[in-house]
Amino acid sequence: MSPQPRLLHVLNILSALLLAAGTLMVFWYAPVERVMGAVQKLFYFHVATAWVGMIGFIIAAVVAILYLVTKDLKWDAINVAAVEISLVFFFIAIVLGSIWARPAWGTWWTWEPRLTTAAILEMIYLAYLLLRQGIEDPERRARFGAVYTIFGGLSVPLTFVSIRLFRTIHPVIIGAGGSEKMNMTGDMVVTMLFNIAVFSVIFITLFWHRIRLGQFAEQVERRKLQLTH
Amino acid sequence: MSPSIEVTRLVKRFGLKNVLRGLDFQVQSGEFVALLGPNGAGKTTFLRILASLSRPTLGQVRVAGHRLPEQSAAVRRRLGVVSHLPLLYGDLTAEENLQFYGRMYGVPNLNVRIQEVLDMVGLSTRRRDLVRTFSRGMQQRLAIGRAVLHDPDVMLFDEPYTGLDQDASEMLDSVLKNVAAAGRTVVMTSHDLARAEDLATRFDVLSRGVIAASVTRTDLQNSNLLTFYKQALAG
Amino acid sequence: MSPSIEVTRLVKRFGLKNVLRGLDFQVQSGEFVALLGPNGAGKTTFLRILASLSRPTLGQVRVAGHRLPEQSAAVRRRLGVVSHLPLLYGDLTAEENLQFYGRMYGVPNLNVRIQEVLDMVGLSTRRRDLVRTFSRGMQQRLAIGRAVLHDPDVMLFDEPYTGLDQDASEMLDSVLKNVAAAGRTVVMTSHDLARAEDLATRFDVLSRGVIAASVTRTDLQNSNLLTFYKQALAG
Amino acid sequence: MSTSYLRAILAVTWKDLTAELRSRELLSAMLVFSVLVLLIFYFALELDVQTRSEITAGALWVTFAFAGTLGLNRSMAIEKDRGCLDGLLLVPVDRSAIYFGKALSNLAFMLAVEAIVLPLYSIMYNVNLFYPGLLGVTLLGSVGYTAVGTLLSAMSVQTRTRDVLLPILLFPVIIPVFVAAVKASGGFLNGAEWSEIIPWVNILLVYDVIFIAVAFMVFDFVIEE
Amino acid sequence: MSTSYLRAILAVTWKDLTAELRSRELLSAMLVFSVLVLLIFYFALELDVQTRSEITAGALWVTFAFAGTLGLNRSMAIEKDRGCLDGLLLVPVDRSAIYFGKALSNLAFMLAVEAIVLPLYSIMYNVNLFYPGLLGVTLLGSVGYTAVGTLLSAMSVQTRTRDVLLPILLFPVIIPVFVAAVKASGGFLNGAEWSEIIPWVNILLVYDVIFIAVAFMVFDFVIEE
Ligand code: HEM
Ligand SMILES: Nc1ncnc2c1ncn2[C@@H]1O[C@H](COP(=O)(O)OP(=O)(O)OP(=O)(O)O)[C@@H](O)[C@H]1O
Ligand SMILES: Nc1ncnc2c1ncn2[C@@H]1O[C@H](COP(=O)(O)OP(=O)(O)OP(=O)(O)O)[C@@H](O)[C@H]1O
Ligand SMILES: [Mg+2]
Ligand SMILES: [Mg+2]
Repeated sequence: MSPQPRLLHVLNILSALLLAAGTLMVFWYAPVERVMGAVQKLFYFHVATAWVGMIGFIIAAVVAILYLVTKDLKWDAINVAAVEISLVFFFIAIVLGSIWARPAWGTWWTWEPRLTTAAILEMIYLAYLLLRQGIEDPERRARFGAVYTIFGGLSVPLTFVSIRLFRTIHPVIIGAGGSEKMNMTGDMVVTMLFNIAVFSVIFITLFWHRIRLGQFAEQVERRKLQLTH
Repeated sequence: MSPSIEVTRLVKRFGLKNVLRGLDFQVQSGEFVALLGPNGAGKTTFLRILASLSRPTLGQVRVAGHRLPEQSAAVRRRLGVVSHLPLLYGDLTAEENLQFYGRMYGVPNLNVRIQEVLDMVGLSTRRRDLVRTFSRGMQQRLAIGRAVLHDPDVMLFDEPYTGLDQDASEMLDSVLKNVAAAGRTVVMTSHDLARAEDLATRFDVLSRGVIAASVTRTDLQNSNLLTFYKQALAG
Repeated sequence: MSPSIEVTRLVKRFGLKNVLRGLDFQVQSGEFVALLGPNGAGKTTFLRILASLSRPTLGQVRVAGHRLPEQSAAVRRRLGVVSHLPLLYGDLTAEENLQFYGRMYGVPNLNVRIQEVLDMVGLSTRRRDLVRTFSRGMQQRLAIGRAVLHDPDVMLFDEPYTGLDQDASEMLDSVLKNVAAAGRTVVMTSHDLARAEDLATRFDVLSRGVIAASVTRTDLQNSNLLTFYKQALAG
Repeated sequence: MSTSYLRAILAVTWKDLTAELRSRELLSAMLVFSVLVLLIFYFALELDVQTRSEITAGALWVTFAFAGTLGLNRSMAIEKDRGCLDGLLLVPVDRSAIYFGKALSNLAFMLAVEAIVLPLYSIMYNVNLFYPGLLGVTLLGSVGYTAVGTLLSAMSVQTRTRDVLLPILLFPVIIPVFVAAVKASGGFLNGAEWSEIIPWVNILLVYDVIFIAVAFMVFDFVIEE
Repeated sequence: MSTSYLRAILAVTWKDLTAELRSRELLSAMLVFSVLVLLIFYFALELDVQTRSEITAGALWVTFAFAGTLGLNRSMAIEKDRGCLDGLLLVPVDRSAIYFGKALSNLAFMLAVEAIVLPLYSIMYNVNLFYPGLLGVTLLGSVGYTAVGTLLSAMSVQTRTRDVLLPILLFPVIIPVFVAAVKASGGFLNGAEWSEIIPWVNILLVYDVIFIAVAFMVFDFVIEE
């Protein structure tokens, strides 16, 4: 098995440092928000994880097209890696949002279009995992997975558009607490952008690790094959 | 003339299991190859790859001059396939099944041809019955009719005699002899060595993922197929 | 001793179609009957009625001394059946399938027996593989193993040689010879007259819904089964 | 009950659980499906918070009913696959043992799904669902549902339209159980008087007993050709 | 489009319609099922007249969605039955012809069901549903639904969990069509302004076009082994 490339080492360390820096920034640099107080700090992580999650889903759709064109299983490995990591990040975003929603709106979950859309997105990619689980032939698994991620990728932006319309026609009044629009100060914007960057780097690092993991699994299979025959 | 089927170092893997391990195989047009081998040897797997129904894990496959799986559309037009399942719609009648496939293959003079085929497989009187009420042998007869409906050049027949009675077997014997005589290519699997010996011009034994032995009818002349087969498996 | 199987004026109708038309049939214990007949004659239909899987439209059926369909529970304990389908769970392994059926039949010393059966059908090395990954012949082998697992007295085997290779066929030959020698009753359908001639003690031809002809091996002695069969169909 | 009868029941249940635990396909499918049904309801019915709390019980039971059909269908499809149903018919045990074995594994799947959907719903709709009474009703309702469902799925799988027939047979028959379960659950959720709830619970109990008894008696006819 | 391409499409549709017209099993099953879903809703949600009229569109579309899944599943199960899918794969026509053929027959079944459910609902709940706009929206929604549904059912039928996978794959992806159809239908029913309805109709149109185009492009990959 090939050792970790140097760049990946660098990324590992960089991710750790950046995460520390981002966290410090959230707690020491960004001001405490007036209305919501300290919980608002979750916001930076919430937005950052949601952001990279979405990017990952888009990457998955792009890679899916590449797979269908080239039929190279390498792209399939990347496709799974992207979906799995994004699924986790997106789940974290939902959980963080949930934790935040508890004090902000007085409820863990409310049927607000954006949240619902987020939930549907998770479902699409859970369905993707179930689909793959039901197919044995790796080549067909890859093909079906790719086709489905393309539909997922189509569904995502348009879901957002339709949700916008949803809101303009039927404004949804959010639960008990009500929410005033946050006033983002410049410090906050900087912190937010920085954290988005941080999580993007973390995403890339994990992505790379996950792809390598897939390659190792493949190698292990090949070794086993040589042993059994 | 290029060979009708040409397979080089074909590997097929299911999960961890290598079923075909670098198999080489060539058939010229007009040859009738009996593909022999024990249960689980990979005969069906191999025929499915030739029929473009399954993809090779590694290796080159050319059928009727076209590469698989890339040019499968061109290959399919010239193929006739009998598989372990009859590939028929249970809720349609015998006639409707042939009509459907005939349209899909663009068979000219379809109704005449359907009549011919139904007569051949001995199902004319049952043409209006739903296929799901057919007995096993009747379904197999119709499956053979379906496979030859469009008069294919290359026939891939996986245990085609399964469930056929005496009459139907004789019918299939004569069909296979005729097509081979007409310069078509036939690859047929069978566990019935006597029948294979009777029909084929070449005998290939698939074992341990490769063609373990191959002999033409002329070379076999003064020997016996069963002995040859057992030797091939042993060696 | 009463006959092991006794069928009087059996009629089976599907919708408007009379498949069995007043069939009479008797088998003594220890007899090995080969049930012959063209495709669609009704052999499978008949065996399914004997196996209590299908109800007669009219007529009396007794198997192992019990009336069908009323006393089917008592009959089933003594039956071993091989049908056109393998009757196996694709999502369980070979071993788990036998375990399940063994428990249902209350087979004593189950694990020992399973080992025996797996050895017999030559699937010991594949015992931990899921049945849905098995080739056709491997599924048929296991189906035979399932049918004999509980050491039944009456065996109803519908084309049991389907898909079996040389080894497996020889294995089944010896199984069938042994059970018949041990005084068990066997009714087997087959289109392979040579094999039937080799094994059975009696040959019955099912045609046009009745047993059109029946002959014991001793009576057949100086004639040929194929001629007998063709005459039975013609007459 | 003889030991061989019990052994047969357990063998059937065990076989289903073995196959399912190996792949966990059915459970995960039922779960994802349940969540989807809840989401679809949201978009279709756009219920505001107030109506929503009133229909919690209804929404939950519709979800269980649909997810349950999915599970029943699949569990019987497995029996039909390679002719296994014939294999079961050939086995010399009382057919009711097969029925109880299948019903047990179906119940296990259904309860497993409910054990995850309830807390999820509780979070998503911000309602507390952890009343022992509610859990009891859920159990009773599920028992009635699988009792009839197992029987009817054994019937539907033997017809030509097996893919579509089950819900059509099941839903009308199950309505009494369904209504009683919705009412009783709603009662517990809205803190109704015990005296208001008890009739519904009684109906559930009576139906469970009747359904199990009848299914036990007629299963023979259903599964035999 | 060449004539052989067209002929192949029609051959596929024709085959499905022949089988169905002979038995009328699928259509009647879908219909009964639709009615049952409506009844279940009635019992589960106990909607009073007012809320009911608000959710008419939603209830209708949930019904169509579930009945549609039933139809799609069955229509693909037929292909899998005696290995027919392999038979289709062996045929030398462009795979997209098979897709369009199946999609057409699926659409025909869905529209047939809607043509009966709409008047039925109209009678059962005493609402007038015969706005041309509403019918147009129903058509557009059904087209989008079958376009994606045919593709995904071709995928799900080739997996081990085929009995349960289709709704799980289909529902989350179809949500935009679903929401737009509910909104637009609701708009017509409540006599909303044209300007409020038009964005939803546009979404429907856009989706229909995109889904058909993408399905057309990727179907080859789905049906190929
Ligand atoms: C698609 C996924 C999501 C994205 C892209 C996202 C993004 C954002 C952004 C940009 C904000 C701050 C700006 C604003 O207030 O509008 C925000 C606020 C918030 N999000 Fe999310 N979010 C997502 C999902 C969720 C989920 C699933 C939850 C809860 C379960 C959630 C809970 C919240 C809460 C409580 C706030 C604060 C709202 C307030 O200020 O009152 N979010 N989100
Ligand atoms: N989907 C699959 N997954 C795993 N293994 C498989 C799969 N399909 C086939 N195999 C394995 O591949 C091997 C070859 O199977 P194949 O069906 O080609 O055999 P065969 O030569 O046709 O045998 P038979 O004479 O019994 O029909 C078997 O060992 C079988 O278990
Ligand atoms: N469900 C059914 N509905 C209508 N007809 C049926 C049904 N099942 C069988 N038949 C008819 O009954 C006759 C006998 O069928 P059966 O399967 O018993 O034949 P068989 O002797 O086993 O033939 P084979 O040798 O081909 O297996 C056939 O003509 C068949 O079409
Ligand atoms: Mg084979
Ligand atoms: Mg038969």
